[in-house]
Amino acid sequence: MDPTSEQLLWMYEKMVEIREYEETMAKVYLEGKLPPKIQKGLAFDIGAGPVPGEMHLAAGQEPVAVGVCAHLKAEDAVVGAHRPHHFAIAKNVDLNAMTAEMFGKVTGLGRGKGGHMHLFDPAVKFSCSGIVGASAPQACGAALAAKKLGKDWVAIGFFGEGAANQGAFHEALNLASLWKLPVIFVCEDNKYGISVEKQDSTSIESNADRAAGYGMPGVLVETNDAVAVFRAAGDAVARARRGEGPTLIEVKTDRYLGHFQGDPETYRPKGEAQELRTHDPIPALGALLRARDLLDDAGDARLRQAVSARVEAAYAFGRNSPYPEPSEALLHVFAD
Amino acid sequence: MDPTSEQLLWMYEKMVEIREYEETMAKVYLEGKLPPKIQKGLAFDIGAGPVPGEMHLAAGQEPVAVGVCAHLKAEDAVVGAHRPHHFAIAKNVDLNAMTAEMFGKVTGLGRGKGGHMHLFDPAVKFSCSGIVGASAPQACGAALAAKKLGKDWVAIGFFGEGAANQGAFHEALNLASLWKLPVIFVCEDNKYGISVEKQDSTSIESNADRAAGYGMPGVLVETNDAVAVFRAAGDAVARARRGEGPTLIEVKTDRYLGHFQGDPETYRPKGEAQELRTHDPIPALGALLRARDLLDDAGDARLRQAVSARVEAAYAFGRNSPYPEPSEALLHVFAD
Amino acid sequence: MTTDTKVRTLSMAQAISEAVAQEMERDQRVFVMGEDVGKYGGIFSATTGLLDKFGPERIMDTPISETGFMGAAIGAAAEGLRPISELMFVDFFGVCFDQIYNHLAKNTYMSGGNTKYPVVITTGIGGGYNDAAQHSQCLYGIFAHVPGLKVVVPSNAYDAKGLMTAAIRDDNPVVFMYHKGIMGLSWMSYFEGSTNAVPLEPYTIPFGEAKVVREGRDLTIVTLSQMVQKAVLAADTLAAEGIDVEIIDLRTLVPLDRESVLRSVAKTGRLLVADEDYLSFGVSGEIAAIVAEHLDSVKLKAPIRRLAVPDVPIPFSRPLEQFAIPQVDGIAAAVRELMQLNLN
Amino acid sequence: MTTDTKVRTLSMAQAISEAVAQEMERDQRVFVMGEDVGKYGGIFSATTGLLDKFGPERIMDTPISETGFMGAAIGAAAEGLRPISELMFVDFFGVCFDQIYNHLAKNTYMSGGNTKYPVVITTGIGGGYNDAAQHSQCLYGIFAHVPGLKVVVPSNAYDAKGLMTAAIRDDNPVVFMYHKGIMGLSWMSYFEGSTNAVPLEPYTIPFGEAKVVREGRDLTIVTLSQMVQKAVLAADTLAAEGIDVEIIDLRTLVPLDRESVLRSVAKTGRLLVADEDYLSFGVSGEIAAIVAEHLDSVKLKAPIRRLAVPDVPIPFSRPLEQFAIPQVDGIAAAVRELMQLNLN
Ligand SMILES: Cc1ncc(C[n+]2csc(CCOP(=O)(O)OP(=O)(O)O)c2C)c(N)n1
Ligand SMILES: Cc1ncc(C[n+]2csc(CCOP(=O)(O)OP(=O)(O)O)c2C)c(N)n1
Ligand SMILES: [Mg+2]
Ligand SMILES: [Mg+2]
Repeated sequence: MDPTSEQLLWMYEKMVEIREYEETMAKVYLEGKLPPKIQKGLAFDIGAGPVPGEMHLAAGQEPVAVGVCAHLKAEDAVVGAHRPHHFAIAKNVDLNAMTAEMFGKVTGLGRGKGGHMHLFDPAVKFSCSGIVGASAPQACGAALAAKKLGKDWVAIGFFGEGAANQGAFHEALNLASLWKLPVIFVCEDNKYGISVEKQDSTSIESNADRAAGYGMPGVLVETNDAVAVFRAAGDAVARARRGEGPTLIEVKTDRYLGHFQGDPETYRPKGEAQELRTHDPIPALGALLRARDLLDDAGDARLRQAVSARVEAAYAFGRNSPYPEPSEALLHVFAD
Repeated sequence: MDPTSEQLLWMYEKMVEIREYEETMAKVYLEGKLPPKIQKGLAFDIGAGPVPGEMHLAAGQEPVAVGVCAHLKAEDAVVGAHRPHHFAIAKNVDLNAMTAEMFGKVTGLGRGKGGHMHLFDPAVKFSCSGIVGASAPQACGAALAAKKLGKDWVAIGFFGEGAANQGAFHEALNLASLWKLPVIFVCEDNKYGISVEKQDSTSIESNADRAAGYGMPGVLVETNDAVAVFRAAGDAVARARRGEGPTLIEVKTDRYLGHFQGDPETYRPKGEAQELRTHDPIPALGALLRARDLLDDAGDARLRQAVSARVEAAYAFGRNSPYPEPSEALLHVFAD
Repeated sequence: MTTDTKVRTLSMAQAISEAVAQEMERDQRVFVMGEDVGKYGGIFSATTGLLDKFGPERIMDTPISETGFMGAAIGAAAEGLRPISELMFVDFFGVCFDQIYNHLAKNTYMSGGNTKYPVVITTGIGGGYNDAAQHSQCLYGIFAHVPGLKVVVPSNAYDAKGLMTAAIRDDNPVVFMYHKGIMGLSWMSYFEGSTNAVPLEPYTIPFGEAKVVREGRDLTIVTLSQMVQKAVLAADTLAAEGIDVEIIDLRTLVPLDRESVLRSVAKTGRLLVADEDYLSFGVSGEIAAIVAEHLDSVKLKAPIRRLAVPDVPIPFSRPLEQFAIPQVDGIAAAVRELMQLNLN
Repeated sequence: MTTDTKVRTLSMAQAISEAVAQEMERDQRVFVMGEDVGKYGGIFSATTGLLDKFGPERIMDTPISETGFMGAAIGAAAEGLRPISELMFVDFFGVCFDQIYNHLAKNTYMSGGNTKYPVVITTGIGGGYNDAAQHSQCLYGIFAHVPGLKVVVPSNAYDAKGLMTAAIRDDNPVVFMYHKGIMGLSWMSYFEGSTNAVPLEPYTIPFGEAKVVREGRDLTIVTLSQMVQKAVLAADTLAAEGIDVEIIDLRTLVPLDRESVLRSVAKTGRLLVADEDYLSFGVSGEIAAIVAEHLDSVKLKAPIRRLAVPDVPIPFSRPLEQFAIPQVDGIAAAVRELMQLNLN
């Protein structure tokens, strides 16, 4: 299935938005974390500044998110992992509330309780988790619900190639195939699980080859390209909606940044990230759009302006929103 | 690799021993558990009698244990599951101490603390666990030690087809293949995990087909036959000893009895177990031995007599040994 | 829903499966998942008869994939369904606790109250029938320790039905822990006090209300689950000796009825906690601590005493297991000893 | 082994990796497994420099398969090796606890003492840097509750080295829990009291011996891990106000030095437990209970008080997290309040 012009444009715009959003957050993330203002002897202070805590960015991995989410409706559930922004944005999570959450503000998706690894937007059925591998079983549950409710909804479980060695992956794939659940497992192979290269964590080249062990189709997308992901995901989503069961997709993608912001990346060959950036999928899709006369300089500028406006608005909203009252820490352990 | 005459005879004798041993234990297990001596209203009392608690017997599954263990030395580690007797006996676990353990006696392998699901005999490197799937990672550890110590020892992880859907299976297989560990994973497909048939638990026909997802050979033994298991295991053990890494073997075997003793088996088609018994692998191997002139009636009688003597001695030892002092419950939480 | 008010005697297992059946009839969103919950009817009979009534779409046997199906329960609950998910023995929590305590228990909080997960986890607890170290634990202290789970530990059929009905109707994760030795199974000896009169019509028992099982003047035993039945037998013996024991059945650990504990100990001045979980860092410590925090309003006549499994795994052999798990005689002996102690 | 007695100042991370390196030199059977322990040197620097020294055969990066490699540690230990196995954050215990608590912790017991498992599990604990609900927990109470694991929770570099050396030499499973906020990392603010003088030569600190970090007359704070450093700061403030606080650093939870707690509280008559774990059913309850069991020998001047995470998941937002996790000011305030209370 090939993307329509609208879908191509949507994917491009979303990728631009994800990249710009994360670059904005990367910048504010550093505020207050660097010498000289921090504790003596520290090079970096993870807990300081307006956006404290860990921060996992997805620069380079945008094609996976948009290629899959281009096929989804609000009713389709997405469960992401610890590196969730690209999925969230592609799933149309409320950008203002998401940003406020990352600033720890009361206007955030979780009233500041969750933070960037724990974004919940039930309106578009998005959730994620900081625990590697946890998404796959939960996506099965959403798919099971769709089936029980007689809907043609699908569920997506996103995770990394590192997570594919977690027991939860195996249990979820078996369950999904056994129960013919409308779920698509999407593995982002960005070659690293923190510092550990795939060849040091995974006994085979591609996780797509593990699908056969569960009696489900396994698809390898070999290029970090939104259109290629779109095609693979389109088949899988259609199959799931037809009630024919799950699919496992692995996408070879690239992580341009460290595992988290502040990662010294001493484990990584010098210049690797620089080289990867020469294959940036965003300009590549832009070029395709131009080649198809779907985009010109003016259109690109307009699109980027619109994106910037959204990102800036979200940033301002997050930054300027109030913090929750400290004693709110005691609320919401249980739903009323 | 074909079994020698000695190996054929050894497998036969061990199978006879396992069957007779378990039949002996099945009988004493019922003592004190049936009306009229038990609490009013009960049909069966699991906690009563000289051998209380759960009791999982392996009648029908003997070929798996002997076909694999025929290749092992004392230095090779075996990690079994909740249904461990056939493995233990094939691994030459001290039968007296094992029996005493099942009676809860101080002379038992674990001084009565372990019981039938938790048999530890370090002299022959045997251990097992009541937790489904737990054996596979532990077998990896034994194999890792062999590798680190520069020995040609192998390790076996035994488990059921039900256990193959546990996350631990997946993690262990990946680790074993990644690190090229001398470990053999042996899955007993007895078609049931308690009451749940394989087709209701497993998304593919044979777990052997899961091996490819880890880059290791997967072997399906389609008949419940000691020689067939011997051949498959022989290749795998030799491969492991040569340092070429792990193998996954699935054996189609039969469970003649309930999941545990006392299982009402209402989930099981009537007459199924009876039918399975018409393919009993013990007389089948006996017939092969006779056809090859390795056994005659007199030899069989001698062999059975020797087996009976061992089983009776173990039974007497277990039954007549003293209980530990109650306060021994406080000992051995930590090694001195 | 029936309005019949006939009162029958049910076992705890029957009471639980009746509550599940009635709620499944009442609410199409409720379904059951777990190992051997279908044809087998639940290893401890908590789902007996339900497959015939509701079919395999609503009573689902699962693979032995606890992480898989506990995670699926979370995902399904997020979509508005109301799964009852069985962890056959609580002892197996270690293969799937991440889904339970890091997700099911925390998602509502991490979403600032914007999501809810009406999941009931049913699970069998307890020893006493020689099932050894991996199949005999209580572990309710761990489930109660991590925030975000309600924890229910009934001691009898009447309470079990009312608490199960409340659990299913609750919009939060509830861990419903039934002790195997009070289920009234046909294959395990049980404490007969747990089989009692249970109304046919559905009813709920609110969480966080302990029950005074027996009123007494001299000493308070705070306890739960099967140990309630043991305490009652011990109290009968002690009554004959002139010692008048009050027994508090906590019924739920989260929420915990601190007031009932304090009220009773303030009255008697003596506290014995009787618990089948491991002694240290668990339930018995918490109960003792609650009293120790209120020594201004609760005047103790004696130091607090705790009976629990003395920080050893549950041993297999009968004499060892009987020694490790507090028994009726041990409770009575501890009470007698405690009656001898006097703080000046 | 060196006999140099030079004393340097090390961070806790440096002290831990030095202890590991020295024991690896001393004993070829010791090796390290875990996620990012190699090239990365451990996310919290507990293994920094070790890959260069010992190579990838002894410093092994693992897949993200905690059940797999914790199970492998058990199997390797049974063969006589001495694995150090890192669980990156203790928060992840839920994906692998079965191997830890049902096997590693119980196998020695279930074998009647016939097997031993010299495994050290290292793991990062604690919050304070806004890593939210799945990366900020302490959870030592759970590890201490289940029998069969020794549990070490150092508060400073000197203790960390001696306790780690003892842990590696111990023939039993030891869970070595280092609080991230006292490791002295270059990327996380930390309590400087945790970086202290550490002898170069190997030494051991025996388990089960609490340390009187500060002697005082008026009130005892029983605490552990990072909270020790917070208590010391609070005590400094309080001293200026004329309140003389004694601080007991438990150092190990299993074995637990009950005597030191009782001795100190008998002296001061007032107890505050300061804990970063969840409040209920955990460490703070156990400490309180120990005192409540000894009210005949320990005369209290005031009820016991506990400060801990108030049974909520750790929230992300800074003001919320600061509220949920006890801080220096909170400790001081609790002490002042407790000094006002008097049991007649
Ligand atoms: C169960 C568990 N183990 C370990 C971690 C720590 N951790 C966080 S992210 C990560 C690497 C994940 O790698 P991958 O799945 O490839 O995702 P990526 O970071 O490359 O997007 C690790 C080990 C965790 N969060 N959960
Ligand atoms: C983790 C875990 N889940 C569930 C159980 C309960 N249980 C014990 S044996 C068993 C069935 C195992 O089936 P299989 O692996 O096929 O072995 P079999 O009993 O057929 O030999 C189950 C579910 C357990 N012991 N451990
Ligand atoms: Mg990755
Ligand atoms: Mg089976």
